[in-house]
Amino acid sequence: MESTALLIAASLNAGTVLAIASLGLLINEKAGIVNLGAEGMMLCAALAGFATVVHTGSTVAGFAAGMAAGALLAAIFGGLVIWLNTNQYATGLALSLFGGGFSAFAGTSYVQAKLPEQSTFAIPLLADIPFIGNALFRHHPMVYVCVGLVFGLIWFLFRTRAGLVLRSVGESPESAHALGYPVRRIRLLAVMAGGALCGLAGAYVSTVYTPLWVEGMIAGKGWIALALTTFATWRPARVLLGAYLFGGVTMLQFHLQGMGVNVPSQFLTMMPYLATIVVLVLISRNPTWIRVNMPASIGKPFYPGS
Amino acid sequence: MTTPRLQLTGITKRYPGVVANSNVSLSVAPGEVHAVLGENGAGKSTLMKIIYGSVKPDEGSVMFNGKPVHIRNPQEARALGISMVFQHFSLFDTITVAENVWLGLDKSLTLNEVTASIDATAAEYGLDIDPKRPVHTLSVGEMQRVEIIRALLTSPQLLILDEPTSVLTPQAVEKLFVVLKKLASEGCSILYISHKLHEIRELCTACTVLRGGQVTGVCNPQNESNASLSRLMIGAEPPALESRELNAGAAVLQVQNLTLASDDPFGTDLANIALTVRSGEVVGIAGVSGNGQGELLHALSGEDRRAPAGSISVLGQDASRLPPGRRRALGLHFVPEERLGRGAVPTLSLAQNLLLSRRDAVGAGGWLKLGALKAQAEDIIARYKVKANGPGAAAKSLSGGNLQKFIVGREIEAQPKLLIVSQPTWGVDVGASAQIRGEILRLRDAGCAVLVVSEELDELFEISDRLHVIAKGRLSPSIDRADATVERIGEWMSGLWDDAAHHHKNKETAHAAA
Amino acid sequence: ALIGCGKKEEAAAPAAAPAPAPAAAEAPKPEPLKVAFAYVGPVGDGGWTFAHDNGRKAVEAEFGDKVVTSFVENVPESADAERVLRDLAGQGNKLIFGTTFGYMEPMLKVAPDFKDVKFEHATGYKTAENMRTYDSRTYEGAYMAGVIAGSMTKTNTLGVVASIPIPEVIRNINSFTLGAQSVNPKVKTKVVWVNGWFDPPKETEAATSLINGGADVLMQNTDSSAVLQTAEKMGKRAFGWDSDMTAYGPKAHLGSAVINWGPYYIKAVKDALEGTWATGGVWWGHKEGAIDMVSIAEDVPAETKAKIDTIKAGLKDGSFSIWKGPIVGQDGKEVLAKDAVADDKFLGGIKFYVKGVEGKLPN
Amino acid sequence: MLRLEVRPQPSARWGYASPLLALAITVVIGVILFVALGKDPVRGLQVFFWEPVKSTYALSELMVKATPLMIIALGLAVCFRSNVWNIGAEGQYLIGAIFAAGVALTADKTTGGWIVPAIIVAGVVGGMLWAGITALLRDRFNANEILVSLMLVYVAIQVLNYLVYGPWKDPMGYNFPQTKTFESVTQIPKLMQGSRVNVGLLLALAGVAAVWVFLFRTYSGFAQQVGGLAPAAARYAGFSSRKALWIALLTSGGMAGMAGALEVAGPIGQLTPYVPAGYGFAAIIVAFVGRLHPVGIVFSAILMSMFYIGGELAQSRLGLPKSITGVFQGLLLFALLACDTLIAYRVVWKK
Ligand SMILES: Nc1ncnc2c1ncn2[C@@H]1O[C@H](COP(=O)(O)OP(=O)(O)OP(=O)(O)O)[C@@H](O)[C@H]1O
Ligand SMILES: Nc1ncnc2c1ncn2[C@@H]1O[C@H](COP(=O)(O)OP(=O)(O)OP(=O)(O)O)[C@@H](O)[C@H]1O
Ligand SMILES: [Mg+2]
Ligand SMILES: [Mg+2]
Repeated sequence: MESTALLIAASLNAGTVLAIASLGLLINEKAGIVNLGAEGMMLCAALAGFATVVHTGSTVAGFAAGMAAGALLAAIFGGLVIWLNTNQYATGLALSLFGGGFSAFAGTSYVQAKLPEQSTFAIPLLADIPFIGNALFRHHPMVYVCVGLVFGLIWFLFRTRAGLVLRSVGESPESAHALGYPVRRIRLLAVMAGGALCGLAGAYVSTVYTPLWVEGMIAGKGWIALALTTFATWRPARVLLGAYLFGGVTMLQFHLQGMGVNVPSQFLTMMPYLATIVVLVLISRNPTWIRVNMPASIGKPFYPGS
Repeated sequence: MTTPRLQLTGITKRYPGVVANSNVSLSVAPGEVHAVLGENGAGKSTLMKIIYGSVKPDEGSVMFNGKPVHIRNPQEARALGISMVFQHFSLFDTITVAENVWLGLDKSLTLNEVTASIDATAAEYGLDIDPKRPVHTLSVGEMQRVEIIRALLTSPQLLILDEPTSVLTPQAVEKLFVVLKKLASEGCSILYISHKLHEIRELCTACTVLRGGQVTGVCNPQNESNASLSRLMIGAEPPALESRELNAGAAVLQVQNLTLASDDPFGTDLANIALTVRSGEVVGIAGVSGNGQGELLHALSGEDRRAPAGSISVLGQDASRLPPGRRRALGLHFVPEERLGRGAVPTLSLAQNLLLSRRDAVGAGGWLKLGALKAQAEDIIARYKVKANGPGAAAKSLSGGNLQKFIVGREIEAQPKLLIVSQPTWGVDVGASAQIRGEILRLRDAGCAVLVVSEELDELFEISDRLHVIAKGRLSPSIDRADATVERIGEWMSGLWDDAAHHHKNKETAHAAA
Repeated sequence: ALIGCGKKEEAAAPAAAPAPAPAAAEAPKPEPLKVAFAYVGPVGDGGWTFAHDNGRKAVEAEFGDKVVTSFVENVPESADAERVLRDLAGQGNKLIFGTTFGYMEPMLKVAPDFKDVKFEHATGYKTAENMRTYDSRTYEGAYMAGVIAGSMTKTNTLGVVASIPIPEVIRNINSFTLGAQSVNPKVKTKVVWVNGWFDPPKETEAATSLINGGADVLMQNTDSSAVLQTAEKMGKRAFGWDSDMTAYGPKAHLGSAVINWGPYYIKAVKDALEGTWATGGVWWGHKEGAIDMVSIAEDVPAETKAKIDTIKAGLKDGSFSIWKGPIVGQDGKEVLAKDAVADDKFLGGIKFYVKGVEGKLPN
Repeated sequence: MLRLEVRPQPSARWGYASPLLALAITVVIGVILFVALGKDPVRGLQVFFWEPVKSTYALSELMVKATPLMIIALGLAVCFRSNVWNIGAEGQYLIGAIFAAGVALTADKTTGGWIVPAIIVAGVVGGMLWAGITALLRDRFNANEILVSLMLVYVAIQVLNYLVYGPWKDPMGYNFPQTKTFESVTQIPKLMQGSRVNVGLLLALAGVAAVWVFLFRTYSGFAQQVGGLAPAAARYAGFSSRKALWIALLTSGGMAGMAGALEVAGPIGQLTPYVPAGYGFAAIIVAFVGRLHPVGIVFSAILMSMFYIGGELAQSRLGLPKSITGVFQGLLLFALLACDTLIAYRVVWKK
C-alpha cells in the first residue's frame, strides 16, 4: 500500500521533468516550430544549472541559469530557422548534436563537483495524511510549479489574447502576417520560451532530480518530451497526464524488478517506448482530432512576402 | 474642394525582376467608392498592401485626411481608420469567428465584447453569422462575411476590398453591394479592386486603371463602356473567340451516383453527382469555390480513388478506382487549378515537370532519356509561346500565366480524349487567357471531350457548350449555354435548382427563360 | 588532470603503421617508458574510470620521469576500441592498459601486431603472449559493505542497484548478502538491474524504487555516485563504490568499498621496466592492497567496526575466506559444502543467487 | 539593415561554395577554440585534418569509420528526399546487426563462403523489417514517423540487450553479455592485408552509384522525389505516396541494416551490447551535410569521420576531451545550414 504511494510519488517526480520540457516544446509547436534540439538544450541547461549551483549554492539561481541557457540556444536555433529559413528538422538535430558535445566539452571540470546539501520537502499537515501524503505532498516545489505551469499555459493559450495570437501564428503565419502581427518575432519569442522551459527541466535534472553532472545525463528525456506533445495532441493537460504516465511506466519497471517479477528487465525497459508508440498510433488514427488540434503550419517555413 | 481621404503620390515598388507599382498616384474622396481596375499582375494588390502598411513602398508618399503618414504596419493603418479585406482570406481555420475578428482588432476589448459587437454589426448590415462557430465550418461566402465584419468593427474611414466578389454568387454580390453603398453613404471611402467591368460600372464613381504597374487612366466608370474600360486596362479589346458549331459525339466521360465523403475533415462531401461529357463538346461547371469542386476534380483525376465502383467511366471503362497514370493511359488528362505545387513541382525544371503526366521520354526499365525530355520541353515552350529561360528553368521561376501555358500545353500535346481543366485562366493575363481558351476550343473541334471547372462565369459562357452548377457538393442538371443566364446560374449557385428543374422537364432542350 | 605529449615525444613518435616499432635502443640514459590507458568512461565519473586514473597517477608518482603516461577516455567498446589501441601502440607506448571487459577482443586482435608492446586487460579472461589480464576482488569490498549494512538496517531489507548480470556483479550481490547475514540472519536483499555501468539518472530511479520498496541500506555495483546521493536525499544509507564517495552524501555514507589500482599498475610498470613481464592473469584483493573499505561512518557500532578490522586482517593473512561453506543457494540447495572454500574457478563462474537475495537472476 | 532577398534562380555557384564556406567557418571557430584552450591551433588542425589521412593505414581507418556512415546516409538521403523523416536509422542498423549475427552464429568450421552474402542479406532484411514497422504504422495509422522510428531505436537496443544478456550469450564467456566470436569464415573479406577496410567500402561506393542512378536517371527515382518536393504534385501525377513511403523506409532501413551487418561481421566480429555506436544518428548529419546527394555524402562521411578520429587523436595528442567531436560536427551542420541560405537568397543592404 505505502509502496504504491511511493511509486506514485516517484512517477510524479519522474514525470515532472518530462512535463516541463514538453510544455516548452508545446509552446514552440503551437507557434508552428518543431525543435528537435530539445535534448541538446536540456544538456547544456543541465550543465549551466549545475555549475551555477556549485558556484552560488542557490538552486533558484541554477534554475534561472538553466532557463537562460535553454533560451539562448533556442534563440540560435530560432535565428536559423525563422530568419534564415533553414530546415527545422535538420537544424534541431544539429542543435542536439552540438548541445550534447558542447555540454560534455565544457562540463569536464564539473563531473565530480558536489552540490550543497538540499533539504527535503513536505507540505505541513497534508504530508502526514496516510497514503495521499506520501504520494502527493512530499515533493520538491518544482513538482507543484509544473502543475501550476500547466494551468497557467492553458489559461494563456486558450483564455488570453496573447495566447490566441500565438496559436494563430502557428495556424496560419500568412494570415497573421497579413493582419500585421510580427510573425517572426512572435515565433522567436515562443521558441525562446520553449527553450527556457526545456532549460528549466534540464537544470531540474542536474540539480535536484539526479543531483550531479555527467555528460549525456538527459539520456533521451528530450526526445520523449518531444513525443509527448504529439501524444497529447498539443493539449497542456494531456501533456502532464502523458508525462506522469511515462514517468509511471519508467518507475514501474524498477518497481516490478524490485518485487522480483520474472520478466527479462530488457522488456520492462522497453515498456515506456512501446507505450508511446501504441498511444501515438491510437491518437493518429483520427485525422480530425489531429487536424483540429495540430498547429497547421507546424514544421513549415514562413518567409514574409514570398 | 474637400480634402481627399487618401492621396497617393508617386508610389513605386520594385520586386526582383518586376516593378509592381511605378509612379502611381491616386486620390480618394470621402464617401467615394473608388475602383482600382487592372489585369492580373497589374499591381493592384501591391498598391493596396502599401496603403495598409503590409508592404513598404520604395518611393512615393501617402497622405491620409490631408496629413502625410508613414504607415509601417497594419496596426498603424487600422489605428488611422484604414481597414482591408484581403484577396486571400486572412482567417484561421481552427478558431471561432469571434476569435478571428478579435485578432483583427487592436482595441482592448474582451472576447465577450467582441462577440456582442459582431452580433450588433451583423444585424445592422444584414450580415448574418454565428460568432461561436469555428471558421472551418463556414462556407466561403460566410468566411468573407467574417472578413467584412472584422473590417467594419474597426469603424474604418477607408475600407479596402481586394477582389471580394470572386468568391460570391451573383446574388451575394448584390447583397454585398447594398452593404457597401450603405457604408459609403455613411461617409466611409471604399477602394474596390476588381477586374470585372460590370461590377465596377454598377458600384463605383471613380476608377483608377493600372497596367503593368502604371496608371493608364482615371475615369468615372459610370460614363464608360466595357469596351472603353477594357482598352484602358489591357490596351486593346479582348480578341473575340470564333465560336464554331457544336458537333458532339459519343459520351467520353460518364459520372453517375458519385457520392463521396471528403477526406479533408473541413471539406465538402459529394452527393449523387451525375455528369456526361461527350466528344467534341465543352462542358462547364460553375460554382463558388469550396462547394465540392476540389473533391469532384480529385475523384475525376484519380487523385482520390475512393469513388464508388461504377460511378466514373471513361470511354465506357470503369475508371472510378484507377490511379491517375491509368486514367491518362485511357486518354484522360487534367490541368489542376494550382499550378505550382500540384500541376508542377516548383523547384524542378520544366523538362522534369513533363514527367508528371507524360512518359514519352521514359525508356525501357524506367530509364530517363534526358535528351528526349529536353527536346519535348523545348517543343512545348516554342509551340505555346512560353516565356521561360529554356527547358532547364525551374517551374517556380515562371510567371503564373506562362507556367499555365506550359502545363496546358503539356496536357494538350498528350492528345487527350478527355481534358479536364480547372480554372484555366485563373490569374493569367488577357493575352494568355485568350490563347488558352483558343487552345481548348481547338481541342474541342478536334473531337476531344472537355470539362472546364471555373468560378468565372464570363469565361464559362464564352467557351462552354453546356453548363452545370455545383453547390454544396451537389451538381445541378445541365443547361445549354444558349439557355443560361447570369441570374439563373446565380440562383443555382446557391443550390436552388430543384424548383427550376420542375419547370423544365427536358433540361437538354428547354428554352423557357427564367 | 589532462596530459598530452609535448614536442619531445612527437619527434620520437614512429609512423602509425602497424609495423613493429624499432626496439628501444640501449642508450646511456634510457628513454622513459611510454604507458597508455584506454578508459571506457570519462575520467571524471567519480567511479570506475576515476579509480583507474588514480592508479595511473600513482604510477607517475612512483616512477617520475622514468615513465610518460597518457590516456584516451570514453573509448566505446565497439569497433573504435581496436583503432584506439592500435594508435596507442603505434604512438610508441610499450605498456597499454585497457580498463574494461569490452576491450578484450580488440586487444586480442591488436596484440599480435605489436610484439614488443605489453598489453594489460582488466576483467577479461583471454590472454596472449604479450597480453595478460588483471582484476580485483571487488567482492571483498561488497562483503565488508554487507557486514556494515546488516548491522545498520532497521527494515532488514537491503537494496542493490546492479549494473549488468556478469559473474562479478552477481558475486558482489551475493557477497554483500553473505556479509549482511553474517551479522543479521534476517536480512533480505532486493536487486534492481539498470543494464548499464554508468547511467546516473537511471541509477537514481532504481535507487528510489528500492527505497520505496522498503530497502533502507543500498549498495551499488554501478560507477556513479547517484545511488549514494539518492539515499542522502531520501534519508537512507548507502555506500561508496570504486572510490571514496563520502563527499557525495556525508549523511548517508556508511563507508566506501574502494578499488586501488595503484599497486597493480606499479607492479606492471616495474615488470615492464625490468624485463620481468610475463603473460598470465592476476586477481588482487585486500591482501595486495587493491581492495579496501574506507571512511566508515561514525555511527556504525564499534563492534561492527571491529569485525571489519578482523575481516581485513583475515583477508591479509589468508586465514579468512568469504566464500566458505556451507553456502545455500536461493532455491535452498547447498552450493558450497560445509568448510569447503571456493576456488577462483568457482568464483569466476557464479550464476546463482544465494539465499536471502530476492527475485530471479536474469537468465 | 541586412535583408534577405529571394533569388530569381537558386545560385549554382553558392551550391558549391556554401559547404566550403561552412567548413571554413567551422575551422575558424575551431582555431578560436584551440587558442582559448591554450592549445596550438596548427597542431589542432593537423590532428583533425592531417593525421587521419597522412598514411595508408590512417586512410584505411578513416574508411572503416566512413563506410557505415556512408551506407546509412545514402539510404537516409533517399528517405529525406521523399519527405519521410526516418530518424531511427540507429535502430534499423542494430536490428540489421542482430539478424546478421543470427546468421553468423550458425556458422561452424565446415561452413562455406556463402555465409558472407547470407549475413549481408540478413542484415538488409533485418533493417527493412524494423523500418517496415514505422512504414506500416505511418501508412495504416498515420503515426508520426519521426517519433515512431525514434522510439524503435530504444526498443531495438533492448532487443539487442535481451539477446546478448540472454539466449545468445556465449556459454563459454563467463556470463559476459556477448555472443561467441563468429567463425572466421563469416568475416567480411578484407580489401588488403594489414588494414581493416573490407568489401563494405566497395558496397558503399556501389551504393553511391546505384542511388545516384535511381534518383537522377530513373522514372521511379523521379517519382520518389516528387513526393518530397511537392506532395500534391505527386498525387496529381499518380505517384503513390504510400509506395514512396515504403520505398523510402525500406531502402533506408535496408541500407542501415546492411551497415549493421558489415560492422558486426567486419571489425567487431561478435554481437555485444556496444554495437550501438550512434552511427545511425551521425548519418543523419552526414546526409544533410552531403546535401542528400550521393556524391556529397561520400565527402561528408569522410569529413565526419575525420572529426571522429580527430577527436580521439586530440585526446592522446593534445589532451582535449573527446566531446570536441560533437562540438565540431554540430558547428559544421549549423554553419552549412546557415550558408545554404545563400543559395536561394541573396543578402542585400536596405535602409
Ligand atoms: N512578394 C513579392 N515578391 C515578388 N514579386 C511580387 C511579390 N508580390 C507581388 N509581386 C509581383 O508584383 C506584380 C504585381 O502583383 P499584384 O499582386 O499586386 O497584382 P494584382 O494586380 O493584385 O494581380 P491579381 O489580379 O492577380 O490579384 C506581379 O508581377 C507579382 O508577381
Ligand atoms: N502518362 C501515361 N501514359 C501512359 N501510361 C501510363 C502513364 N502513366 C502511367 N502509365 C501506366 O499506367 C500504369 C499505372 O501507373 P501508375 O503510375 O499510376 O501506377 P502506380 O502508381 O504504380 O499504381 P498504384 O498507385 O496502384 O501503386 C502503369 O502501367 C504505367 O506504366
Ligand atoms: Mg491581387
Ligand atoms: Mg498510382
